[in-house]
Amino acid sequence: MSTDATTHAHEGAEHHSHPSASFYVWIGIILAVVTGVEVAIFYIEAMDAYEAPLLVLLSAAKVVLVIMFFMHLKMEPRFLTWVFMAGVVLATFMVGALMVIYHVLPRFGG
Amino acid sequence: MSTIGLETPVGREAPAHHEEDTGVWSWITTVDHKRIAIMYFVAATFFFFIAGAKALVIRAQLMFPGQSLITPELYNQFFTMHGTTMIFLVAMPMAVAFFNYLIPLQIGARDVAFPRLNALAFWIFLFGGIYINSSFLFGAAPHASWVGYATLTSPEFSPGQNTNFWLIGLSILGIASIMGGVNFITTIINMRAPGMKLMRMPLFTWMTLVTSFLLITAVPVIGVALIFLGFDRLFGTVFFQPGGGGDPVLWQHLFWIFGHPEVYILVLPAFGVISDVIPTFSKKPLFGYPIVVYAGILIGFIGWGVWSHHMFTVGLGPIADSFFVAATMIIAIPTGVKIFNWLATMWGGSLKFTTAMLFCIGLLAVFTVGGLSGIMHASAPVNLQQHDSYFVVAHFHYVIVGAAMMGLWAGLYYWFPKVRGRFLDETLGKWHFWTTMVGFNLTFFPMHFAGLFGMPRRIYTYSAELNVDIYNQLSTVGAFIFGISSVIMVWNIVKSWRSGEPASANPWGAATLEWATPSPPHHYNFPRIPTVRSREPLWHKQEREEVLAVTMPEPEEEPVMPNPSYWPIVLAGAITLSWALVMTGVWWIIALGMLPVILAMFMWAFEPAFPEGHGH
Amino acid sequence: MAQAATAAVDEHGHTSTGVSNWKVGFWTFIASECLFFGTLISTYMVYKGRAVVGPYPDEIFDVLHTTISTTVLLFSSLAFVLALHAVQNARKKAGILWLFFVIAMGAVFLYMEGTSYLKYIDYGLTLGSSTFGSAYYVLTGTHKLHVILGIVWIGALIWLLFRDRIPPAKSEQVEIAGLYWHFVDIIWIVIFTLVYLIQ
Amino acid sequence: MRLTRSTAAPPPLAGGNRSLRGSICTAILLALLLVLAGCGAEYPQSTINPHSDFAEIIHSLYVSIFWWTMLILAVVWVLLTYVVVKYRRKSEDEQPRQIRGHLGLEIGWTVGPALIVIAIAIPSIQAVFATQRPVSEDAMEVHVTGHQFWWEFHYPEQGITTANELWLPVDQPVNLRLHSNDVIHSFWVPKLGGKRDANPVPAVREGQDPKYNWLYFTPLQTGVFMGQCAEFCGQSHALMAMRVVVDTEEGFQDWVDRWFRSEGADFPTEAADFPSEGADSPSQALAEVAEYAAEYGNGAGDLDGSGVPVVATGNEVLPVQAASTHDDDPLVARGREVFLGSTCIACHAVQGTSAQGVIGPNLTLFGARHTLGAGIMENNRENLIRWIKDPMGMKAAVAMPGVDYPGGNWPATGLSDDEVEAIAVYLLSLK
Ligand code: HEA
Ligand code: HEA
Ligand code: HEC
Ligand code: CUA
Ligand SMILES: [Cu+2]
Repeated sequence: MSTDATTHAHEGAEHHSHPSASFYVWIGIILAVVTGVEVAIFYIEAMDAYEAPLLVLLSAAKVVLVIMFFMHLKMEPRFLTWVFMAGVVLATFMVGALMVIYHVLPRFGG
Repeated sequence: MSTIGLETPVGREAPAHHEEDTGVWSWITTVDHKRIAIMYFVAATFFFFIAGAKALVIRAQLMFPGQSLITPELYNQFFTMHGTTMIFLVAMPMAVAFFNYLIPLQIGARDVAFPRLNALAFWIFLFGGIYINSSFLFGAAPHASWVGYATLTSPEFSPGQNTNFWLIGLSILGIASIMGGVNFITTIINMRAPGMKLMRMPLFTWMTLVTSFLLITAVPVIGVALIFLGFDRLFGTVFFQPGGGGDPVLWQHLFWIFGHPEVYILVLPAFGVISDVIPTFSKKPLFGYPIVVYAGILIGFIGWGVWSHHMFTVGLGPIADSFFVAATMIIAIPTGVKIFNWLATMWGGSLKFTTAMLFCIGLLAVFTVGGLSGIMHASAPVNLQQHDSYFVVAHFHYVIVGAAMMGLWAGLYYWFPKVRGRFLDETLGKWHFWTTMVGFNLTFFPMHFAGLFGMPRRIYTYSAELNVDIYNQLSTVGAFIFGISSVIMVWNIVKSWRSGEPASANPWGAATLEWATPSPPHHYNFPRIPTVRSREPLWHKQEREEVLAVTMPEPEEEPVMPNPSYWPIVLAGAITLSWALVMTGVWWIIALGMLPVILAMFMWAFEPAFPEGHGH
Repeated sequence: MAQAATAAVDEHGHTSTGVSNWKVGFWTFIASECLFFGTLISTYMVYKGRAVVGPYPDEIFDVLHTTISTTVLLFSSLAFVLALHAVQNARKKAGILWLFFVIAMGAVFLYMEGTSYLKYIDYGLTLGSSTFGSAYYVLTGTHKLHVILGIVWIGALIWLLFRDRIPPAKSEQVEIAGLYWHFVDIIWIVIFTLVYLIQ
Repeated sequence: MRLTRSTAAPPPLAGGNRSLRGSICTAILLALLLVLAGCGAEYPQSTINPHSDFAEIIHSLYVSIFWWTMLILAVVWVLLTYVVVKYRRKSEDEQPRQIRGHLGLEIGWTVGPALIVIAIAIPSIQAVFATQRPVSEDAMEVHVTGHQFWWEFHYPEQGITTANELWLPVDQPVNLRLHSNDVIHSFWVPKLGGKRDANPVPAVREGQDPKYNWLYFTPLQTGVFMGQCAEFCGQSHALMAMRVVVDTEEGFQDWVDRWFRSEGADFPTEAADFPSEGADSPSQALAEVAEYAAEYGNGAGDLDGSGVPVVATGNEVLPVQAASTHDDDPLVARGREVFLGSTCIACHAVQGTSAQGVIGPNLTLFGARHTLGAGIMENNRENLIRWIKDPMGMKAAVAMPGVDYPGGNWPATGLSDDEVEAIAVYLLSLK
């Protein structure tokens, strides 16, 4: 735990450092475009083989964008990222582990 | 190096110039973390006796083969409620009592981050506990064990309200746990005194932080599982109904994804306690502090990836089994590291065998036994013999009672003088300790044999053919001795509360910040917030003087503390009620039940948290 | 409320991280919510492709319809950031307007999803018809409940803004609600991909 | 008992604190006492007395882990005792050296246990695969169904269905397929190996395989082994035991033969005087039974056409073979008549008779069973009479009607004492 928050250090939590409105609009447009790409991948049959990993990747990218900029986690003290990551990592691990147990292992005969 | 503080400031003789209210109403409306802590402790002890009494009936029933003191149905209700109560209403809230009292004091804060939320969590816990136990009045106590496996809990095999009481009760308690977790994480992250870096925090605070993380991450999982179960029972979903394609084993996954972190929720606070107590009575700082901290974090983290060791007999297949064997066994390493660091702390120290210290030593001795039987369980093939036998019952009582509870009792003897300004009686304390050790080992050691010789758990009677009577008899005798030890403990508390020997501010010569306040502390804890410069602020002469100069004098003007409020208790009542109405399974009644909750939340939001002119 | 508490427990009004308790507490709560939805999603994924009787997902999902509702929800998130931006910069009217947009888009989302529900029920997909039905409705229903709660919350903010109770200095009240709203949006991003797109 | 004795291995003590040493000694004495108490006795359900390949794998693994843990325990206890004895505070103003840590030590007590963990984990994982290895071709398959609160055993190759007593030939690999139609049970016969849960099997779509659990082992010695349901399954979980009879090859074959011979010279399809409660004719009675079976047999784990068996297995009427009634007691004939004429046959089957119920245990060769009521008591006339009169009195929550109360959706049997006795004699004659 080297991420030690000392009392007097206000690690850049001041509000005026936030980006401008047009920046947010750009992020919004990117999000919409990525969504469009996702849906396109869904409809294009040639993509079927890579569909699942690609879609997961793209939606992960969207999630990261929202978290970093809309929720400006990027601008908050590092500690908040740790807290949030704890939840995300464990939840992802759980989903993954259960998927493996239910959908992958049976293919190897348990 | 440092000298250890023996010239400690004396206790507070005269009451603070601000006379505190002591009436019942003042307790009901309190938002003071110290009072809430005391209420947690009292409630948990109360439930301990209720659940312990059930354990005694269980033991009496099992004393001889083929007995029928109670009916099988009642037996099932008793062991179910024994387990449920002990885990959710005794071990967890008792730890939370310690969190509440100590965290603000240890990190140099005046209260927790959200005082009213804190009160709310307490009342929800209390009402939830009363609710789930009230099932006995309706003859409908939960009867499907504390793990509530599907399909035994499906409407078909558990008609009636028994299981509804269980699942609704647990979800109410879950709300309180998550609130507590959020509150303590925020408090610890955000409210430390100047200089109280993470790596200067007392170990107890550290373990509270880890435990709180486990709470906020593990409890939602069982929360959702309970929602599924409730929907299966009340609204006809098929989550765990094999006829509709549902898999009962999924319940087990979800339960244990919560359940295993849960066992570390039980034990980590105790590890925190003894990591604070042992250094004090060894007159030595904790050996390998950062390692002990990391080991605790690691235990919490790895604890997330081992849940299926409760499911080796379920038939997950060899690959999954192997993974969970390895993951589970790895936990032995950080746990062992902790044990060796405690031993090393004592090594070369100057050990004083107060009751608190005796409980720590007892913990080290018996927890190792329980941990090692855990390692045996963790070997999947061996587990196929031991699972659901009394060997497991032996294992988990050795770790829960022998570590989680003993650790908290160590804490009780250690911090009681802070809470009350009086010592617990040491003679009674020693009686408590030794009767506990004898009773505990006599109860649970023979269970290893009963299990090895093939006695399954959760049976209301057993055949004389099994030849395990002698072990059961020893267990029963031990349980009653253990019962006596618990009575001694309560007697000691009651007696010393009234007439214990007065204690000074830092009677044990301890190192951490809570001892820099008078015993008992002001309701605002610290007149001014001290600045901390090391891990043992009270053990370094110069730092001690600085800290005490800030924390001991009566302030000219008292710090402003949050208003008392009755909305927490009202809201908690409304939440419990609205949850209980789910039992009806009628959607509009459930919806109506939400009204008082919304109303109470509204009133809460608009009540000023602080006296006039002090809010923002 | 809690901002005040901060001041009372620490005379300088300082916190160890420099951000308010509210914010730390809320991020902690969000971490907890991750696990909450994680469990719901796990269950949906576990039962994916295992429903014994139809209708099956590919028979009933209308991806285009959901794409539209998803995009609406996405833009509501954008509207929220702009609202916050306005409030922080003391442009109260703009703030209120953007928040109205957020509510409106939330409502459109709910409406569109509601009509889908009715359609699915018509097809014979109910809570109890199969594991797909159970897992689908409870997962998306819980999400919908979050959206409703968010709308109520934002409604209260609008009211407070009207009454001039949220000056820029207190914009954090809006910010926290925003965290909630964006989180609900994130969950939908995940649901959209895992439930609708990967079938 | 070679194993348990070592539990008492006393950590060597070195001088010092009297009260502590005293209590440790007492503890050791106590442990010894327990072990001694253990040595003389016979433990029919012992987990540390293996009689199959499966149980032996587990046992040798257990023994090795046991000694590792004893070693660790000894180290911790010795250190603890040493520290407690050596470093007691002698005077209040002692100032011990303030040592904060030691990297070497930390590495040592991380790596040491890590090595031990590896030493335990590797054989454990090997054993995981050894006990779940692919099934050999000559293995005999038996389908085990757990019911609240009894066991059903169906031999698909032999076409036999029996209950509560599993017969196996010695040295013959056997592969048990386990499942349940109600709640989870767990098949556990400690001397023959580990337990495995009998889960309700989720319904699956056409063409998908339902998932069963398997338990694969070879019994290595003949004998009667005790087992018990190990997963809490409701009110009478404690009374859900069983026996496994491991017989010689010939003994097993003989049992199989007897199963087909046990009854049935006059399968009464034509008999006009077949009485059944509320039924006018035998065919109607049979139809009722069939209907009943269809309705209630489906009840528990109703899996409607999912490809998973919905009723207990083995309900087809098997070919009638030569009659052989092993008892000359005149009561036998009467008992048979009463039995076939009462509600019993709604739930019970006896090979070669009109009794083909599938809700309760198959009673073919019942007289050869050692125990009654799912392994909870000796199978003798007295117990059986009591059982038929008052099953619930002997096992709460049993799904079987008594003489004067209903059970399992069937009315009270209303049998007279004589009739009950006759049935008992008849059932015991089925050997
Ligand atoms: C306080 C609670 C607590 C704690 C701390 C633990 C700790 C551990 N538990 Fe336990 N456990 C329970 C509470 C707890 N458990 C409960 C309540 C149940 C039953 C639930 C139910 O079914 O009702 C249970 C059941 C249970 C099972 C399932 C048994 C079954 O039902 O079949 C298993 C299986 O692996 C297991 C394993 C372990 C392990 C490996 C540890 C480890 O963390 C232990 C680690 C400690 C040590 C190993 C000792 C110290 C270490 C050293 C001195 C270092 C050297 C050691 C080695 C190299 C091995 N536990
Ligand atoms: C914190 C956890 C905790 C604690 C402290 C205990 C404490 C005890 N437990 Fe606990 N136990 C569990 C958690 C715990 N248990 C769990 C989780 C289960 C599994 C449940 C399940 O299978 O679902 C279980 C199961 C369990 C069983 C197995 C039941 C079965 O499988 O059939 C047994 C059997 O002996 C038992 C005994 C005891 C005993 C004798 C104590 C003693 O330590 C208790 C000592 C305390 C007292 C005796 C209190 C003093 C009371 C009096 C003196 C009486 C006076 C009364 C009044 C004034 C009202 N417990
Ligand atoms: C509703 C169905 C039902 C009816 C009717 C019924 N039984 Fe049973 N019977 C059962 C069930 C279920 C069991 C298993 C009980 C248990 O052990 O939990 C059982 C067990 C038995 C056993 C013990 C079998 C064993 O292997 O241990 C005997 C003997 C028996 N029944 C005889 C009878 C007789 C005789 C009658 C008629 C008078 C009868 N039963 C009527 C359901 C029924
Ligand atoms: Cu069947 Cu327990
Ligand atoms: Cu565990």
